[in-house]
Amino acid sequence: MIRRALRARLGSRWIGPLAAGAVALLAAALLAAAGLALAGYEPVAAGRALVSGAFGSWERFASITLVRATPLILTGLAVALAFRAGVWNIGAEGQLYAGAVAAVWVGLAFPGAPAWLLLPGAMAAAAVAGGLWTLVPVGLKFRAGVGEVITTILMNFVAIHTVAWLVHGPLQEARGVFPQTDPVALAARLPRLGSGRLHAGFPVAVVLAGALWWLLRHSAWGFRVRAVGASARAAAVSGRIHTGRVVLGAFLLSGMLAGLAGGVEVAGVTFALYENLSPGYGYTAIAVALLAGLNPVAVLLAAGFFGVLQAGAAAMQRDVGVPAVWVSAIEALVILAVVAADRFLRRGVAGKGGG
Amino acid sequence: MDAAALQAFLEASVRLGAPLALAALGETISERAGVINIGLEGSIIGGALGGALGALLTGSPGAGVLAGAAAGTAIAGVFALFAIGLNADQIIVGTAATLGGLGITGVVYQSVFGATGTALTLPTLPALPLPGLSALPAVGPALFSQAWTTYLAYLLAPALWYYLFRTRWGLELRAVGEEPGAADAAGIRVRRTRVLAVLGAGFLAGIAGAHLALAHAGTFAEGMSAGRGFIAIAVVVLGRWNPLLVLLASLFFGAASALQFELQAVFANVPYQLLLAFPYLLTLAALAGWIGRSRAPAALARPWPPRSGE
Amino acid sequence: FVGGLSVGCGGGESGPEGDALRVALLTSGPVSDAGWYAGAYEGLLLIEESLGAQVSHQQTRSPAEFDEAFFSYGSSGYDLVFAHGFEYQDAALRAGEEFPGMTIVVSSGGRISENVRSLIFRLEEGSYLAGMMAGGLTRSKVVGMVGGVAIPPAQGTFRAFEAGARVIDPDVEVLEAFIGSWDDVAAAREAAAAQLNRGADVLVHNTDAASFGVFQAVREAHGDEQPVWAIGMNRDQNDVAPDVIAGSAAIDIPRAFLRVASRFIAGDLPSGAFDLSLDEGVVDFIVNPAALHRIPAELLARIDEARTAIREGALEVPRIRFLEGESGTP
Amino acid sequence: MARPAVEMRSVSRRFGPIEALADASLSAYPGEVHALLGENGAGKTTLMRVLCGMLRPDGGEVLVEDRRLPPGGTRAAAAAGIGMVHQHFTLLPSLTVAENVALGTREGSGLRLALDRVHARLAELERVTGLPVDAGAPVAGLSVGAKQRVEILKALYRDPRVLVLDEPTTVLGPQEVDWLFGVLRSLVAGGRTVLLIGHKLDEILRVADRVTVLRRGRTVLEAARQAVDAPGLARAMIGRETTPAGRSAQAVGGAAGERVARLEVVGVRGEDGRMAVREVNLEVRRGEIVGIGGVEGNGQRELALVLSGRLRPSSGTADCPTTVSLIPQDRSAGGLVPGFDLAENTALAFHDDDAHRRGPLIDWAAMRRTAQEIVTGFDVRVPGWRATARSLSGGNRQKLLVGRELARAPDLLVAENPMRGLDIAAAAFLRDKLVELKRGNPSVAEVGGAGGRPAHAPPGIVLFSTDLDEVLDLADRVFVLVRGRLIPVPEEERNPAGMGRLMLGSAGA
Ligand SMILES: Nc1ncnc2c1ncn2[C@@H]1O[C@H](COP(=O)(O)OP(=O)(O)OP(=O)(O)O)[C@@H](O)[C@H]1O
Ligand SMILES: Nc1ncnc2c1ncn2[C@@H]1O[C@H](COP(=O)(O)OP(=O)(O)OP(=O)(O)O)[C@@H](O)[C@H]1O
Ligand SMILES: [Mg+2]
Ligand SMILES: [Mg+2]
Repeated sequence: MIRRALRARLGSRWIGPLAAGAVALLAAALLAAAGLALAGYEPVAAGRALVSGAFGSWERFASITLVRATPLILTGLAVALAFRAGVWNIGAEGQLYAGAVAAVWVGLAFPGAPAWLLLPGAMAAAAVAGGLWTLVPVGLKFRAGVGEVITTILMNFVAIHTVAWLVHGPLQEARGVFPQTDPVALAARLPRLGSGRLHAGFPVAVVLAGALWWLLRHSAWGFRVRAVGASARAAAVSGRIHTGRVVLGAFLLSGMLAGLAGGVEVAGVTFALYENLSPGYGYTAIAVALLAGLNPVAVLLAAGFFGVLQAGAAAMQRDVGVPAVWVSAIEALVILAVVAADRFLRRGVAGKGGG
Repeated sequence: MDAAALQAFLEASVRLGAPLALAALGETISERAGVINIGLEGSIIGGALGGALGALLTGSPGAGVLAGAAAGTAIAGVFALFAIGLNADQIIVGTAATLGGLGITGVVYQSVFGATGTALTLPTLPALPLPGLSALPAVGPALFSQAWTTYLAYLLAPALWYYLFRTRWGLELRAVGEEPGAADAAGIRVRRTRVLAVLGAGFLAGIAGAHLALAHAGTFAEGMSAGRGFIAIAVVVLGRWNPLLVLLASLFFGAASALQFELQAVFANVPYQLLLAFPYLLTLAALAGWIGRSRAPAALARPWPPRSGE
Repeated sequence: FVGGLSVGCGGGESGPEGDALRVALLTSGPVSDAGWYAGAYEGLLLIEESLGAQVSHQQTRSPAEFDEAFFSYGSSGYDLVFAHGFEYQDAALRAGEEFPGMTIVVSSGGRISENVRSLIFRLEEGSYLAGMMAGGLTRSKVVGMVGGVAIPPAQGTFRAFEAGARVIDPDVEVLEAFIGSWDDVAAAREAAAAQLNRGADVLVHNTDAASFGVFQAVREAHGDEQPVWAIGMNRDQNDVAPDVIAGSAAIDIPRAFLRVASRFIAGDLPSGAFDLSLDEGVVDFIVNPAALHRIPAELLARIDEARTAIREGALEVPRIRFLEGESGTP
Repeated sequence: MARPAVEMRSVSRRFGPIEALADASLSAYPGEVHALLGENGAGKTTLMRVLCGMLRPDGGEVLVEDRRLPPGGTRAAAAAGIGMVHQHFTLLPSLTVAENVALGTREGSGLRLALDRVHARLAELERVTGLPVDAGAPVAGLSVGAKQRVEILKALYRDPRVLVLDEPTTVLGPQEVDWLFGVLRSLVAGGRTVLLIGHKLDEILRVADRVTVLRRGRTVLEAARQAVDAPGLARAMIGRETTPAGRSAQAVGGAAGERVARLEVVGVRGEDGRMAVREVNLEVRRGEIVGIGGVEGNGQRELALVLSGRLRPSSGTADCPTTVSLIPQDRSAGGLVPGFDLAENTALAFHDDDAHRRGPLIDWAAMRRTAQEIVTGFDVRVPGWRATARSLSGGNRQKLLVGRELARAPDLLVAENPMRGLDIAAAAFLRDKLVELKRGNPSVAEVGGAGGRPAHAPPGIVLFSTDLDEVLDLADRVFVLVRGRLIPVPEEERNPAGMGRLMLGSAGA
């Protein structure tokens, strides 16, 4: 009793969990270091490469880490929005591809158009295409009662193979040789910010994250989305919410955000459409969104975390020669450590037990 | 299609469907207990490498299957530790398990066989024709002249069905997946049930991986699971969390994939990329025509005990 | 925080010898594939060993990482970057402009510039000979080809293979399938099984790790009365399945890389594109010694004849030209 | 007296800042029905959840037959012979009744689930207790009352030494309550112990041998039945003198106004696909209370949903006003979102109301004000302003929900058992509110802020209740709902016996 009161006064409710969280991260670092050392790599150098690869200089941070984070922010927002509405959209990957196709198509089809028209046009097309790609899951959900988890997974595979066909067929570069499209018109590319590779897609993603956060929190629409996600039954019984409409809207908008991610990726980074355009952004996005607790602003941090991890891991390959397979294993370890730390913290703060 | 072609097509369907079935049956149990393990892919690839190494070391593919099962279980164990032990989010931990499984198997493979890998030829699981049954026309050789791991899938489906719907343990497991609170109130050990279900799923996913390496490919290659873990999760939904239907759904997906290869041979001028999309489109069409709604276990992906304040 | 860490960055000062040649390799698949990427990595190690170069490798996972990798190597002062696949070509052109001091060699690249070169392996020549072998071995008069992704270099080897088979037997039917992946073993196995089932009795592949699936299918279909053959590609795969492989159309990638690096040091790396072919010994068709006794001597003789003809330029093997500006390209 | 079967000694338990139990003690003896009483939020449920191992107490100890129970384990509690019927359901909707009953028992201890044994024993229980159950039916399709019967059977099935029932009677009809009390008496006659929670004092006092009263987490009274009476208990619970419950104003009578809702030959299909409501004709006018009595599961849910415009009828026509308040039957999935805080739960009803928004944005300040008005107006005991609905006690959830729905200033109010789970004071308060509301008293309509409607236009009220006394006390016009048919109760039958006859008569028809 007394100890309890004392501890509460000293605020040590934070200290225990913080320590546990730190221990989790430290354990992961030690484990990774031990593994690397065993395999004959320099663990300290690897750690340094990891950090400097992500943060080494402002230019590096902007050109690599933030560029990597951008599609994860947009797809992370897509997933967060859908999950908030109780829509299990696992299909951000496919929707991203749909968006990329549309953006590239616009960027190629109107070479003479001015930038103020072409770029927004391409981005809008990307968003619309991403939204349209959800229509099959939406239709099956509403008409046949098929859950979206399976349909969106299947549509991802369909998207990937369709893109493969497009770059071998209708959208193939004019020479008809390689499986890729021609680069899009300059007017369809996102402007660069500063001297590095950072493009305007990043601030757009940040603004969208803020906007989505604000809308979810303050707008009637956002409230309806949250209510339907938290309890569709209670929302319906309140008599003020059309759950079907809310679900439909959130699904489409989620698809649009993911589509925009694809558009931004081609307009800001690759400039052409390729097979394997996405290294699984749409799947990583699920982890991003959940790590962020489905909070759009926290999605920025979670996406940044993955951006840092991947940028740093690539540097570990280049500078220390740690093979890519190690990199995946270490990424997994870091994710687990962060999750564990997060659990310790929350558990501690919420108070033990709790029914 | 003539008889020989039909038979070959059926054989391919079963070959492609069997590993899916093994993994999906395990996932069915796990999901029925309320745990979605998208780290299944990690257990499959772990099983493939475990199977390969086990078979190489002992020279016996049977021992390889056991080693594969152990590897799959180990990866599922890490998942269980975080997702159930620490109550962390199942999807995030599953993502890490997939990433980690692919990474660790690569690390082990490269430590054993060198950075540039090796052309591995493994002792394979022989086909065991079942006397009598394998002589049936067309379906006989396809269904009943396979490696024993395939028969394991056949046997598991009804066994798991019986377990789920006819035994006390199965009832308790379903209760844990539907209403962990109610299950707890009834004195059922929710976490223990979930951990066991996840480990069982990892065990079967490991066998699925070992089957890929030892009964299907005769080799190990990095990333050879090629997304089958995710397909298996979709197959569980297609099979409505019912082991018998899950087996059928796996074979259905196997058949759709096998048909795709036949179609490439027949329609040489249809772009092959579109044919590759065919199994997925066919599955979507099947779902559209699949009458009636199916419902996931109510507590799927919900941690227990519920996190307060979230 | 960011500033404090920048010391470790870039690897710019981490090079022990400031003037050592710095060579990097980019692959878009794992170098443990015992195939296309492994060959490149071996080449990189050979360069390190023979030329004392400082080397680095990165496996990229998506087009977005291409620019980033070039950017990283360019900004840390690498001299020579092998980008092992056509997919790098656009990013290479961009990086070439940004880092004029860096030379980029794109394997099978289709575009070139001042400091972006294309290294073209004329695997078609080996594949043509492999096709002859297939045409001579087939009894069913059906041969099959299992590809990963239909990219021009892969399609080129298939066209040459077809031509080679028809030289021996004009009536040979040729089947073709792609699995959409370079390393899905199971898919390759089923694609091969489907072709065997349609009567093919000699199969060639152009995949990577997935080739084991083709060999496995062939091995299972193989019978002593009804022999079924496989043909290896990209590397000498003869000892992977000695019982069923007739031979391999192979590229000696390490040797090619070493040659490029040596000429780069010597300063006489040809501008634009350069082919490495049968003539340089970089590409060849290697008959499997273990199968030699089962192959008709007269077939072997015809293959040798053709090899000489190709070397001497008397025989031109069909190929797909993918270099921009090259005659005969679209 | 013999040694107690259950002894709880100064148990304490906090939820964050809330001290749910401060110093709660309780002794219950073999052979007695022991009533546990207290206001909403007093800690009754928490104390019982500690007893059956679902909650770990912060302090104090629990003894069962003189043996200390290890804290926080449902299995140990069950092994010690404690069974509980929870305030909310703990049934699995997708399972059948028999499977639910078998869950967690050692029935068919081997591999096979001996469902036939369960069926047999259920049939036996059915015979002994006189309670019909369909052992093979899936629970999802059962009415709330039937679910409660299953919960009770499930507890009885385990043959507990100590049976805890947390407000079991709220969803039972009068005959079922009599039946339940009969069963409880026969249990204690066999030497068992029953712990019973409830808010209707006269009902509880009918069956209890001893009572314990909790106030704000502390035991304030423990006495034998003979030593207490209802007013004394109420005083102990509240801690001060109270007005006796109910009858503060004559409810029935007054001028009915314009028509606000009309149903014409309405039929509604239930979730199981069968017709739950048949050929119902009904008109509701402003300023009247239409009372609909009947046993749970006769179509109340569906009829309420249709009346309130939440569900389209399968046949016939329904004319409903735009603003309809609904207090649904199914509290556990009905009106509140468990994870939302007070303002958010208020916003479910008001987020698109003009007074609570600025353009497309929600005016959260206004929303919090409304939430505050509801909380003060209905005396909802909340742990804090950010408290989620989940953290409220059962009765306080109900108060929040009722308060919100009344605050909408509706044209029509549809309420299913609105008094359920409310303590005496709250129930009396709500009764008065309903009467005021129908009289068009502005003080009630004000709660919702500017509804945009003249505050004096009273709504029409449709009150569904399983409590016939409640209906008779409040309703201007009375109906019974039997198997989906709405039967008007003529003036001469306006008494419990008459209504009971009507319900039976039509059931036979
Ligand atoms: N899980 C929880 N988290 C936070 N607070 C809780 C929780 N459960 C109960 N409480 C709080 O503890 C107090 C006692 O609740 P309890 O449910 O025991 O009351 P009760 O006597 O059963 O009331 P009722 O008659 O309304 O059912 C209430 O103030 C409630 O808000
Ligand atoms: N009025 C209501 N509206 C919505 N959900 C409710 C309501 N009442 C109960 N619930 C649900 O019941 C579940 C069980 O509540 P909890 O676990 O807090 O038990 P409890 O505190 O014993 O309940 P109670 O307070 O009713 O005694 C909650 O999670 C919530 O979903
Ligand atoms: Mg209670
Ligand atoms: Mg309570």
